[in-house]
Amino acid sequence: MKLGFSPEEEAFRAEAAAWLKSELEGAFADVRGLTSLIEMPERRRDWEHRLGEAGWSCVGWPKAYGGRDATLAQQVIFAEEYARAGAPPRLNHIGVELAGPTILAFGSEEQKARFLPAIARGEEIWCQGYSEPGAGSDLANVRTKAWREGDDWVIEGQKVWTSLAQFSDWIFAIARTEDGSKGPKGLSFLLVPVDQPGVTVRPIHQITGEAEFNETFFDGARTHAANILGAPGDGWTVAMGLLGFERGVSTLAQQMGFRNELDAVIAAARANGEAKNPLIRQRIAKAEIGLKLMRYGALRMLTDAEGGRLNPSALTYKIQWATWRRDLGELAMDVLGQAGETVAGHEHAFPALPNLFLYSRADTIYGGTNEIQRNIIAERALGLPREPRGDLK
Amino acid sequence: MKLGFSPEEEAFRAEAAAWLKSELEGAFADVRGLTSLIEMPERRRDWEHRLGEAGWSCVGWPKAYGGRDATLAQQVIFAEEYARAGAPPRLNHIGVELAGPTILAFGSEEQKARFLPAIARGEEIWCQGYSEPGAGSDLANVRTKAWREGDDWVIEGQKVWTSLAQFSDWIFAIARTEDGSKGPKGLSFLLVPVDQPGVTVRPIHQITGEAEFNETFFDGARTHAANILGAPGDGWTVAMGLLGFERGVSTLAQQMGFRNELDAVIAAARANGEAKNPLIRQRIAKAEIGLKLMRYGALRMLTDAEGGRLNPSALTYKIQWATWRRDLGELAMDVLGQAGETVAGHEHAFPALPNLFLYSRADTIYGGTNEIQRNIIAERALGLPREPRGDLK
Amino acid sequence: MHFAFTDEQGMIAETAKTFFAENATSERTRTAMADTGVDKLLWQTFAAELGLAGVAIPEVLGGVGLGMVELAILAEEAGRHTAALPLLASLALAAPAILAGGSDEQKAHLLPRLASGELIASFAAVNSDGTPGAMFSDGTLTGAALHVPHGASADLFVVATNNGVAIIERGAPGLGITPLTSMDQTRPYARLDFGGVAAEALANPREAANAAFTTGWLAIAADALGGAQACLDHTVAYAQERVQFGRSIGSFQAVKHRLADMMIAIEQARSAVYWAACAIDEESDEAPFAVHAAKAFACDTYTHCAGEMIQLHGGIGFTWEHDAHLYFKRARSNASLLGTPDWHREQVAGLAGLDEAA
Amino acid sequence: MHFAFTDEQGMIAETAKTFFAENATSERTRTAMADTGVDKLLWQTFAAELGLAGVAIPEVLGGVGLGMVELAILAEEAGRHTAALPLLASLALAAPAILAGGSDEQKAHLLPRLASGELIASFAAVNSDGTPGAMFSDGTLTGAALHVPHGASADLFVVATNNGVAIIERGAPGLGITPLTSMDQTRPYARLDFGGVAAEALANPREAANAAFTTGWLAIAADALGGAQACLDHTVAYAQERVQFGRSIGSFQAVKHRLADMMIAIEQARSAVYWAACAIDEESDEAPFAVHAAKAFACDTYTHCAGEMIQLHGGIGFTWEHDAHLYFKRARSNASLLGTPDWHREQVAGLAGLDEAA
Repeated sequence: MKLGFSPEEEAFRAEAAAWLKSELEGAFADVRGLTSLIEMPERRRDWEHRLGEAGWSCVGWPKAYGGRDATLAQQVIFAEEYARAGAPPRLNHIGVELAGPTILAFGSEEQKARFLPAIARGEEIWCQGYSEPGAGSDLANVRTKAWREGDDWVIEGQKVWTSLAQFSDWIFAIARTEDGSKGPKGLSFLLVPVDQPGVTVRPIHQITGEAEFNETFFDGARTHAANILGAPGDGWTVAMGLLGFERGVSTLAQQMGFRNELDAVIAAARANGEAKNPLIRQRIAKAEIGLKLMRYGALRMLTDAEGGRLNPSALTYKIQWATWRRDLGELAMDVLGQAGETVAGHEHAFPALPNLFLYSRADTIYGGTNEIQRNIIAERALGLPREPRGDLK
Repeated sequence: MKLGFSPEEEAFRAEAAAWLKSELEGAFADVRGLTSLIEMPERRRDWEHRLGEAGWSCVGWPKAYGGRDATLAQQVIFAEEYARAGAPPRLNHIGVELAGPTILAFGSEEQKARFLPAIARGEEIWCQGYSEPGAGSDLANVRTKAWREGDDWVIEGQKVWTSLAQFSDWIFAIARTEDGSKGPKGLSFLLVPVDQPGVTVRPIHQITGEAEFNETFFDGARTHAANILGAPGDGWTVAMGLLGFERGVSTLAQQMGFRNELDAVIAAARANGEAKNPLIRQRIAKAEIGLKLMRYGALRMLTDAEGGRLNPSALTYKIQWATWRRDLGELAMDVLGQAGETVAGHEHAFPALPNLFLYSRADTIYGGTNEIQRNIIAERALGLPREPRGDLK
Repeated sequence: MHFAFTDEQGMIAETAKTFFAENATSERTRTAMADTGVDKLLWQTFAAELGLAGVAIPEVLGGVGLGMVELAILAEEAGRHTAALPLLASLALAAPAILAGGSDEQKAHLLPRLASGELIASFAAVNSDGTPGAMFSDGTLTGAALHVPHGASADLFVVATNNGVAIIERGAPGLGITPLTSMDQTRPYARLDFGGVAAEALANPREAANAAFTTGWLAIAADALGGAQACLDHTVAYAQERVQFGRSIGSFQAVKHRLADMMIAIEQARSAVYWAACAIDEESDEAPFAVHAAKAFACDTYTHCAGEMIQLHGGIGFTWEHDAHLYFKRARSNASLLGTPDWHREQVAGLAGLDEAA
Repeated sequence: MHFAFTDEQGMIAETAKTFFAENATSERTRTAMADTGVDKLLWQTFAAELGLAGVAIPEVLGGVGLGMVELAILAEEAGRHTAALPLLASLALAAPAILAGGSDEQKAHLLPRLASGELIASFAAVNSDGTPGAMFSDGTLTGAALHVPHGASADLFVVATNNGVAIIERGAPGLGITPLTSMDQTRPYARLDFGGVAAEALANPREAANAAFTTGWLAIAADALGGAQACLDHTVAYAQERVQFGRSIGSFQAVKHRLADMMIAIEQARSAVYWAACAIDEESDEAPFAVHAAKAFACDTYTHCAGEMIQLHGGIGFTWEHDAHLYFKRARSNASLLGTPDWHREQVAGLAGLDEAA
């Protein structure tokens, strides 16, 4: 066991830090410290380009597809430095962290060559079409349909919670391609261009007042027959593989964002004297500990993954961070007191911490609710009996 | 709505308080302040006699059976004064609070005349035979069998968690009297004398080191054919009725015991300075509030019951007090610190508060675990679907 | 001892239940939220037609002459629908302050107009809630009050400072009123700036402040009780109807148990609220303990239940269109307004004798 | 960066796992509990035959020369079986104190005998844990230490006072040792009374105390991790086998979810313990934070899991015959020994900069 980094790795850190600093104090100073996922989309698209140009967009990918073949330690280091530098959330995080790795794992050579470099260069932004109105946590209950017409797949149906679809060029969607199939069978994993008449994106207003999520309607939408990952009917396998990628190195970048949020809570507590309140101190200490344990949990998981072992504790990561962040939102409001509940400015535009309080309620829901996560842990990691499926529609 | 008592009721209070004081500062000074359920059984049997003699044993019962026809308010008042005076836990609490009310509700006139006065006079102590080794929370899964032979019922089987059986004269037991019956059908509610060759009581040592609970073995045990409550096969109905009696006025007496325990925690905190610890203060405040809310919850429930209405919140009472007391045990240890974990005396004889910490782990298990209580609340009060029964043995 | 509604109280509860269910609809609440946070028609009906704004004001002063139990019943039912009414500000804070601390003239002048709904009043406790504070001296009020509930809609303000309790009217020279965008838009805050406002003193400032706090805490607790019960009711209904994995989600034991936990807490909150209401009405020694307990426990229960409501509704509960966030945000503002649950528990700790010598 | 066992560490873990599973049986633990709280045969095998008592003592001093990761591995596996061994007292408290703070002579004299198991040592931190305290002055120790783990079995004591760190042997004139009936009989406490005992000072008291606390906190955390994991493992096995209502209780979703919550906490505790072990070994700046975090988090996890073990076993888990109470009681003693979780979190709060100016 070893937690430190080698001198070579520290040299890599210095290189990454220097590049990030020069960009974020230079041409991209305007997006430094941005935390919103939806503000300044154009400038963040520029930032995706710049990262791609300099080879920092997808450091763990093969060089052939625009990555830099970074080792696990280097990926960890880059994630740390990226956040430390105050670089903005990746506009294309779904492309970089979900679509890309899935294409890398399941795509043909042609698909890799077609899609990966475009992601790495920041040219094509992606979003994800999984959930449907009737099937929030129940991925097997997909009703969106697709069928072949000539050289195209034609798609009909509706997806929901398609985060960032309003900025995206491509959506990957699970659709039922086998008529009359049920559950996980007969599904396919399609890659679909967003900018076409058959695709409509309609924002969903959240309890924050903002609209990061969307409903996406497929109404005779088309994509070329080649844009399917795996064979027709393999959609479930590909989708389940993708769920694994949600727990990659990107978790570390995410944690650095959490670090900034916790720092803001601490700063607020110091400013208004709540830092002296023993009850608040305990809760801040718990948040500090929880954040560190997420970090070291991720490093354990990544070390094992590099050695080809799946650490079953990886199954606990989603519920950990979601619950941690929801608790942080509550803590933030308790630190701010009534001041956190009002703002003198324009409607619904709450500052970062009150917004976190509201937004974080979604963290324990999307990407598999806490309840689904506990089922998964109990059934897959602990070997307990599966919940029986019912036969209600 | 009115929480206060009338002048007549206050006069009743004065009478009860005076009698209790004279006895507990006089002939029964040695059992005053006793908290253990199993210490000094002979003296506590004397105390049962004395209560009966003076008409204070079962104040809510009809005078004809040894009670004093007390109103609800009077019962509340007596329960409060009983505990305030430091009177000991009732050795016959199962007789007074469970067996008696069940016989009153389901017994024939002959049975009432035979059994109730003997309970009220403190002459016959009762215990309860419900749980079995294979059927902890699953009352319908009873395997103890009984059948008629001549004028007797003959009983074969085993009960577990028979609290106070070692001091008891009678046990009420659920047995399967219909061969081949399953679940709640074919059960009968039998009243069985303990002192006979066919009944063996074996103590179960608890995590406290004490043995309050027992296993009770029926090996050709006999009781007269008349000693059945309801008809053969009605056992489930009678047993379910009995569960309702667990939430009567006796809850108020129980709460006064809790009051004494919480006072002991507060005294310990004041003595060792933990009363100044803001974290401990919050927890003590929560305990104080929880205790008051149990009291007023019980008064709401009793008022409704007096008016012939079942308040569905009555279903929440068991889990409330059990969880409250378990939390109090943890709080007690956190207040005492390491001092609570050692004792200079003889083995396992921990003082009241550390003993509470250990003993209270049983509160959330016996009489229906917290999990069973939540099922009951969800299904009966909220109308949610029942848990499906499986077909494993 | 009779811890259940009297027949008259039962009728008031039924009336209030029906009234709010029919009128305090989500649609009307949302219209008010987008405006001033007051559903004016609802307020008009509540105060003028039903005469309920004077529930705890004596009949000789134009009210109904009932007590805290009846006030709690109204607040509970309003809370059940997150009604956009100045019930807390006007009925439960300003009116009791004037009733307890005003001179006969002040009472006669103001209370009938509060009871009729002609005037809306609000209340600001300055200094005690961590605001920059205000001074009331020589009939002049200076300083600021940062979070005045329904402050932008009020015609009259009762301002409690360390030096006394003052009454000022909306148009008073030197009074600045800044509406604030508030997380809970059903009870928005305003900031008041007192630039040397000439103000009238209440005769008994201590009585006035005590009455305002006591009644306000109770009303918030009752609002929280009604809100929490609504969260449970809506979530039970959804759990019975929503199907996932071929089953109603209410058939999943983990969901059932969490709904049971909500009910357990709510039933305790109900005991707390009506215990506190009775204790105030009966002038019991337990009243201060009971009111602190009710405010702390009911607000925690509401916070818990509103969070569970969002969680157990899944994605739909996170949308603006669904009402879950109205409850969630009102639960937050109930908890932080006039003392957090932690603060109220700290008061209970003191009352429980923790500061006495060993 | 490689946050997984090396091959050598994996082998140590396997050895320890097998050793404790085969030898630290419930039966032997209970025999030791009824006696002194030390399974002497187990200790003999552990120390003399396997040589593991010297895990973190340098080879030149008779030890194995490994570090905190390896010590944590042993403590975790011992904790998994609530082994009745003076592992904490001797290996994780006394030995590190002497190693860090002793003179060369003291180290050469004592550490080989601790490593071989010839001597059992214990450690008492006086004054810092709220005991009446002790004074060490002019080579003489007076006062008392109230809760010395495995104190009645120890041959040697390291006593840390505000005035220095002293070593005293069991037979020293003036030393009173009172065995105490302890809730956790696998690690019973003794009271030490120092009636003017002549004692030898350790050369570097501050280093000695720091090393003892740091290693002791880590070892308790690792013991808690192993214990919590055992609670989960036993409860999962029971949930799969126990049938109620015609179903294995592990098929009830509420049970499943609570077992999942145990695993979530345990995996975090595992990260905490080995992060802390590495941080100490690598002399990272994070080490103090990590050790406080590990002690607080792992002990809370153990408390939680041991409580759930009893609850989910139902009545049988409440009996003396079942092992659940061994875990439950050791969880309690782990939590309160050398600083409660609240105290350790308060240290974390300080390290997180809460006391810095705004």
